[in-house]
Amino acid sequence: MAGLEKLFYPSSIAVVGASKNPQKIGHIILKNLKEYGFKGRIYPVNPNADEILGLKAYPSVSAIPEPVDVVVVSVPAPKVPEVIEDAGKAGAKFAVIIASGFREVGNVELEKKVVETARKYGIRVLGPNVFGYVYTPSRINATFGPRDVIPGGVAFITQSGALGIALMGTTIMEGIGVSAIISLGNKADLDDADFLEFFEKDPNTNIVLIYMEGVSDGRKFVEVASRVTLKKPIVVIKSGRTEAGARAAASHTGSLAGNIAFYEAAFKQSGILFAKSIEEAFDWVKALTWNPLPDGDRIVIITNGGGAGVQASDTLADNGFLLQKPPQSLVDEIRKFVPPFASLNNPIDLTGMAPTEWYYKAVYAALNDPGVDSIVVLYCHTAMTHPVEVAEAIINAVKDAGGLKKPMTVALIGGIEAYEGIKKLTEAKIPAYPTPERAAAAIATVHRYVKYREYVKKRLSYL
Amino acid sequence: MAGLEKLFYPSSIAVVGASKNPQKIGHIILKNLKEYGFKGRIYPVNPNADEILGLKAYPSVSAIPEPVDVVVVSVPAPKVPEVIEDAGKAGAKFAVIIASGFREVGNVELEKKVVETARKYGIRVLGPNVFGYVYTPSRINATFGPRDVIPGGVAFITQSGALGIALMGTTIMEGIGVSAIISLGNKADLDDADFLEFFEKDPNTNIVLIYMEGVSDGRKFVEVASRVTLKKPIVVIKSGRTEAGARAAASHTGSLAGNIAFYEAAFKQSGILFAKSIEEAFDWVKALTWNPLPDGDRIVIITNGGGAGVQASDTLADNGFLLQKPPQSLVDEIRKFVPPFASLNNPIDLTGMAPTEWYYKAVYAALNDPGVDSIVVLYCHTAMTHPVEVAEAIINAVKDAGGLKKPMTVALIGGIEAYEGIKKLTEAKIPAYPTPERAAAAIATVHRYVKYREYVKKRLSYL
Amino acid sequence: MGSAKDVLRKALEEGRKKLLEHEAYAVAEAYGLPVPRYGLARDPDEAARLSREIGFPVVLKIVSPDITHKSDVGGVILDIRSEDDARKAFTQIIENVKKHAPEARIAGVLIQEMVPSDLEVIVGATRDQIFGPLLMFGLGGIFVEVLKDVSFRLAPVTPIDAEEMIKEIKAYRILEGYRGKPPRDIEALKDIIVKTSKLMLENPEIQDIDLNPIMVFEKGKGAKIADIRIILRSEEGR
Amino acid sequence: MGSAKDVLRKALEEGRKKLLEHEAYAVAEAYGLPVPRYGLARDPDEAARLSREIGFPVVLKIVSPDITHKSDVGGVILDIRSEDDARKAFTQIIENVKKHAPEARIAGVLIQEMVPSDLEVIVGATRDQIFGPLLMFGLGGIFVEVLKDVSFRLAPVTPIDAEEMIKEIKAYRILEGYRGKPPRDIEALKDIIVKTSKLMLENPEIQDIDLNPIMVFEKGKGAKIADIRIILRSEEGR
Ligand SMILES: CC(C)(COP(=O)(O)OP(=O)(O)OC[C@H]1O[C@@H](n2cnc3c(N)ncnc32)[C@H](O)[C@@H]1OP(=O)(O)O)[C@@H](O)C(=O)NCCC(=O)NCCS
Ligand SMILES: CC(C)(COP(=O)(O)OP(=O)(O)OC[C@H]1O[C@@H](n2cnc3c(N)ncnc32)[C@H](O)[C@@H]1OP(=O)(O)O)[C@@H](O)C(=O)NCCC(=O)NCCS
Ligand SMILES: [Ca+2]
Ligand SMILES: [Ca+2]
Repeated sequence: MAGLEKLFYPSSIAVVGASKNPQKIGHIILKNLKEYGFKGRIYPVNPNADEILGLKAYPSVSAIPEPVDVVVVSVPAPKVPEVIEDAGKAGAKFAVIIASGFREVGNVELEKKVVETARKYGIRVLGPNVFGYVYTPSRINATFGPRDVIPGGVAFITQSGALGIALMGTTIMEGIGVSAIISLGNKADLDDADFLEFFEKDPNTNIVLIYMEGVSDGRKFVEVASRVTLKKPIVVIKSGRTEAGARAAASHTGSLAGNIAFYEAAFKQSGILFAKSIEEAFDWVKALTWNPLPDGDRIVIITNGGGAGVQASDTLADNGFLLQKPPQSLVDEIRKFVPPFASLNNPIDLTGMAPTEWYYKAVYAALNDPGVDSIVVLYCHTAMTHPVEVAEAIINAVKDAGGLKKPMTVALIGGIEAYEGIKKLTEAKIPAYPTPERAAAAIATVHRYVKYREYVKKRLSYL
Repeated sequence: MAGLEKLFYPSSIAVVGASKNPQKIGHIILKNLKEYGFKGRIYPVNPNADEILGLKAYPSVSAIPEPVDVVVVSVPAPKVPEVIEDAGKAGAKFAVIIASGFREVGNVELEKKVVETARKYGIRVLGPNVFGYVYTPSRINATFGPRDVIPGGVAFITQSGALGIALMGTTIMEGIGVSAIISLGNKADLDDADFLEFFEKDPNTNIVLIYMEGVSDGRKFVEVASRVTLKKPIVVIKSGRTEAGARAAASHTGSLAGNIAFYEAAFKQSGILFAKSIEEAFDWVKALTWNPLPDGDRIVIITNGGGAGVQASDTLADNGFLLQKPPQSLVDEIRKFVPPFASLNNPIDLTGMAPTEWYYKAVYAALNDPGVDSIVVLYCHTAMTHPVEVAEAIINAVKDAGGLKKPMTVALIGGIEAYEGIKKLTEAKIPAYPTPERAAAAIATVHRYVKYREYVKKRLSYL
Repeated sequence: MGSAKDVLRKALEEGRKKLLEHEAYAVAEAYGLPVPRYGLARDPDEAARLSREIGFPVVLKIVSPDITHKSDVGGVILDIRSEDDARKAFTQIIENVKKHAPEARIAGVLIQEMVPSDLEVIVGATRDQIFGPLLMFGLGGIFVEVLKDVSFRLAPVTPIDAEEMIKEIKAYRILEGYRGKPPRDIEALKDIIVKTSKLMLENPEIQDIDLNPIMVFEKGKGAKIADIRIILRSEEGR
Repeated sequence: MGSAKDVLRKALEEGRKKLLEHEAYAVAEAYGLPVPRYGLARDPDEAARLSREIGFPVVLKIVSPDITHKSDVGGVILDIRSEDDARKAFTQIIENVKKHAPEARIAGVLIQEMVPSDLEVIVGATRDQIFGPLLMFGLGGIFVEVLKDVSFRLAPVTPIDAEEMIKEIKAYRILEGYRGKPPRDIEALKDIIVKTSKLMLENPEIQDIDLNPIMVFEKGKGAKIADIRIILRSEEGR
C-alpha cells in the first residue's frame, strides 16, 4: 500500500468540474486552492472553459501536459467513473471525490464502479461524498469550506460532511491551528487508519481529532491508533454514543450500528480521549495542542473568587484528580502580597480585590515552582480589574517565565470584556475558556493523556 | 416577617460611603444607581462631601429629611454597626452591607453585632459581604458590577461574590434579561428562602437561577422552593457537588459542608433543575425564560447535517427522551421540497444542500403542526447558505407562525458568521447555541421542568 | 400512637439512648409497620408459651441495653421449632451472655417469628442538622455495605417520593424480578418508607431508625421487618 | 495447543456447532485455564472409577449434543460422595434424559470435581464483525443477568487490560472483600481472562466462549471454572 505523501505533498492538483460559475462547488474549490496559496501547479479541468480564475483550463485530465498527483472531482456522481478512467490513464495518484449520490443514498453499484476503476489504475480514493481536504504545510485548501484556516498542529478527520465543514469555521473562530482537515465521506477506499498512519509520522501534526460515525475494521484501527497515541493524543467524538443515537447514525450512513460498548473498549485500549460533545472535544484539543505535558499531577488552581475555585475543584474531582496543598515555597511567595486571611490551600484564592499585578506574580511564581505540575488560572471580572489587562498579565508572566514550560488553562468569567480577554490569550496560544469548569476539564484531559499514553506503552510491551 | 416590597419598590435609597473618588466602590454603586435610572430619590451619605455626581450628599442617614427605605452601606466593616444604628434611628427598612471582613474571615462577633443592631430597629439585612442588588422593574442597579443589565424575566440569586458579579456581565453578553440580581453574601439575615418567597409571587420574574454554596435551613428551603416550582422553574448551580469540592467550599465559606446526597434529594423533591456547571445553567435559563412549556414530549429535530442530528439525538437520549417518528402531516409537508432520499424519520434531515428557504418552510410547518410539541433546529454552516440569513429565516418563520407557541432551541454550528447568527436569534429571544448538544440539552430541560412541576404538584397533594 | 410516645418516654426517663428490641417493635407496630410477631420472655416457660402462641419457627434474641452485637455473644438462636427447644434455647442464650458479657444487664429474651428469608432491603432514617429527618433506602447486604447503592429523601416522604427513591437505586431491576424470581412487593416497600417517614416526623425524640433487614416477598405478599434498631436523641440535642 | 486443535477439528468434521462439555474442558485445559478434574463415563462402573480418581464430592452431568439446558431434563446431579452413589446417579441421569429428551443422542455422563461454592464471576468471549474477538467480564448471577454490569476488551487482552476491565465493573468492590469476606484472587481472574483471550485469538474456529460460573476463592487460593460452553463458527462465517 503506497503512502499518502503525494496527497499531502503533491506537485500538482487538478480540479475537475471547476467552473466559471462562482455558485458551483468546483469554482469555490478552485478559488480556495489558488487563494490559500498552493505553490504547486493547479489545473482546472472543464471542457467549457479555456481559463478559470486566471488559470489555464483543460478539457480533461489526460489533456494536461504532465501527470497530475491529485485530482479533485466535482462533477455529478454519474459522471465520476469516466473522470476516474481518464485520470487513471493520465497517471493520477489520488482522487478526491466531492459528489454525493453514491452508497449513502443506496447507490452501491456506482460506488463500486468508481472504486474498481480507480483500483485498476492504482488511484487511491478519498470519498466519495466529501468536502475536500486541507494540508496547511503545503498551503492546500482543496475544500469548498472557509478559506482561511489557521496553520497549526491539529489534524481533523471527519466522517460527517455538513457538520465537518461547519467545524472548519469553528476552528478558525476558536483560533485553533490545523495541519490537516480530511473529509472521509463514504470511506470507499481511504479510511481513518490510513490517515492515522500518516499523521503518526507527520512532524507537522501534534494531535488528531476525529469525528467518527463508525469504522469497518476495528482491530486495524486500534492497532494504528495505539501507535499514534504513543506520540500524540487522539480525541474522538463518536457519533451514536447511545443506542438511540446509534440507530439514527446507522440510518444516516447506511452502515452497521456497532455496539457502542465495543467502541469504548477499543478507545480505552488505544488510549483515545473519548469526548462526549463537540464543545468538549474542541476544549480538549486547544489544551492539548498548545500545552506541554505535565511531569506529575500536582495541579494548582489560582483564583480571585472562591466560588469559581470550587467549581473547578468539583470538575477536577469528577475527572479523578484531587487537589493537594500547594508547595510551601509557592505559598510563601504568594503570602508576600495577599491579605492574611486569603486561603492558599489550593485553590489559591487571591480574593476578589486582587489587582492585575497579583495575577502576574502568582502565575509567574507557579510557573517557576518545581512543585507545581500544572496551573488552572481563574479570573472573575470584578470592578477592580479588566479582563484584557489580566490576560496580558498572564501572557507576560508566561513570557517572562520562558514560555509555557508546564500546562496551563485559563478561565475568564464575565461579559464582553472577558470575551476580549479570551481572544487575547487565544492569540498567544494560551488555552482560555469562559467558565471554570471548562478550564478545569481541559487541564484534567492533558493529565489523562499522559496516563493513557503510559498505559498504551505498557500494553504494547506485552504484545 | 415583613415582606420585601420596600426592598424592591423603595421610594428612596441611600448610599452610605458614596465617595467623590471614582475608584471607590461607594462611588461606583452611586453611579450605577443614578445612571441605570432609578426614579426614586437617591441620597449619597458621606460627611466629606456636599454633593456627589450631582446629588446632594448628607453626613448621615439620620440627617436625610425623610425616612429612607433602603440603605446601601459601603464603609469598612468596623464602621458598619454605627451606620446601622444611625440608619435604624432614621427609620430605614433594609440595609445592603457591601463590606467584607465579617464571619467569612472569622469575625463572627462583628457580624452578630450588626445583626443585633439591625434587629433592634426592625431593619432587614442583605449580606454582609455582597456586591449589592438589582431589580430592573424599578430600574435599581445598586451594585458595583456592570451597569447595563438587560431587563427580563430571570431572577439570579448568588451566594458567591466574585463569581456572581462576573456572571452579571455574562447575562449581558448572553442577552439574558434579568428581573433581579441578589448578592446574598454571608446570609446573616436574609437568605435564599426569603427571596424565593418574593419571586414566587413576582409577576416580573419567570425563572429563578441560584448559585448556591449551602443553606442552613434545608426544610424551609424545600418548602418554599416547592411552591415556586409550581409557578416557575428554579435552576440551581450547587457549589461543592463532589466531596472534594464540598470541602473546598466549606473552607471558603466557613460553613458546614452538608451531605451532597441530601442536597440532591432536596432538589428532587422541590422540582429543582440541578445544573452541573455554569454554562449548563445559563443554557437552561435561556431556554426556559424565552420558551413556553410543551404540551407533550414529541420533540422534532430539523437539521441540514446528519452528524449534527445524531449528536442531538444522543444528547436527548442521555436526558431520557427518545425521538418518535414525526407526524405524517409534517413529513408530507417537507417532502414537497426536499430530495427524495432525504431522511425524515426524526431527525428531519434537509440535507447539506438545503437553501435558506427550506429552513423557513420546515420551521414554519413544524410550528404549525399540532403533532409537534417542541423543535430543535440545527444548522451547519456550508457554502450554500449564510448563518445570519438562516437565523433571519427562523425568526421570520416564528413571527409568521404567530410567535413561539411551542418551545424551540437552535444550534448554528460554524465560525464567526454562525456566532453572528446566534446574536441575531438572541436579540429575537430565540435560544441559540453553537453546538447541537447544547441545543438538545436545553430543550430537554424545558420538557423536564414540566415533569418536575407535575411531580411537585402531586407530591404536595399528599401533604 | 399513644403507645409509641409511652415507650419513648419510658426509655428517656431511664436514661437510655437505644430502645430495646421489643420496644422498637412496639413503636414500629404503632405506626402500622409490618413487624414480626414477638414477645419478651423472662424465663424458659414463658419462652415456650410465647413461641407456641407466635407459631414456629421462631428466633430467640437476647434483650439487653448493654449488648449491641447480639450474635457475637451467642445471643441469637435461629430456627426453633418446638416448645422444648424454645426452653433450651432460652437457657443457652442466658448462659452464653453470662459468659461473654457478664456485666450486661438482661431484660429478657425476645421470642420473634422467624421471617422467611427473601430479598433483603434496608430502610433507614436519620435526623440531619440542615435537612431534618431523612429516609434512606437500599438493597441489603453488599449493595448498601459495599457498593453504597442508596437513595435519600427528606421527610415527609410521600408515596411518589418513596416510589422514586426505590427506582433510583442502581440495583432496582432486581426488585422487578428476573428469570426464576417474580417481581417483589414494591407497594409494601413504599408503604414502609411512608410510615417510617411519619414515625420520624411525629417523634423528634428519635435520632435514627434502622430497619435492616426487611424481607420483601413477591408482589402481593408484602414485606416484613426482620430486625430493628431505634436510637434516641441525647440531651445535648445531637 | 495441539490437543485443542484436534478437539476443534473433530467437532467441525462431525458437523457440530457446540463442543461437548468434556471437549470444552479439554480445550480450556490446553490453554492453562483452571478447569475442574473431569472425565467422561460411558457406564456406571466407569462413573464410579472416575469419581474415585477425581475425588469426592463430584457432580454428574449428561453429555449430549442435543441438550442445552441439562438441569431441565434432570441431567445434573450434584454432591455425589461415594462410588455407589456415583453408579446410582449415572443410571438415574440416563433414565431422566431418556424420559424428558428421548431423541437426544447421549455421548456419556461427565464426572466432574464439584467446585466449592464461592464468589461467582463470568468470563465470556465472542467474535464481532467490526472488532474481532472480544472478552467480557462481570460478576455472576444477577450482576450480569439483571444489572448488565459488564466490561469488555478487545483481544489480545493483556494483563493490564484484564486488570482494568475487572476494576471497571460497578460491583468491583465486592472482589476487594468486606466485613467477613477477605479479598478474592484477582490475579487468578486476570490470568483466566488473558488465557481466554489467547484461546480466542489462536482458534478462529471458535465463535463464543462462556465460562459461567467461575468460582473465585480468596486471594492466593485461585479460581476455578465450574461450567463451560464453547460454540464454533458455522460454515457461513457467522
Ligand atoms: C459534485 C457536485 C457539486 C456537482 O454539481 P454541479 O457543479 O452543479 O455539477 P455540474 O453538472 O454543473 O458540473 C460542474 C462543472 O463540471 C463540468 N463537467 C461536467 N462533466 C465534466 C467532465 N467529465 N469533465 C470536466 N468537467 C465536467 C460541467 O460542465 C460544469 O461546468 P460548467 O459550469 O462550466 O458548465 C454535485 O453533483 C454534488 O454532488 N453536490 C453535493 C456535494 C456534497 O455535498 N458533497 C459532500 C460534502 S460534505
Ligand atoms: C466596603 C468597602 C468597599 C469600603 O472601602 P473604601 O470605600 O475604600 O472605604 P473608605 O474608608 O474609603 O470609606 C468609603 C467612604 O465612606 C466614608 N465614610 C466612612 N465612614 C462613614 C460613615 N460612617 N458614614 C458615611 N460615610 C463614611 C469615607 O470617608 C469614604 O469616603 P471618601 O472617599 O469621601 O473619604 C471595603 O471596606 C470592603 O469591604 N471592600 C470589599 C467589598 C467586597 O468585596 N464585598 C463583597 C463583594 S462580592
Ligand atoms: Ca466568591
Ligand atoms: Ca453530515
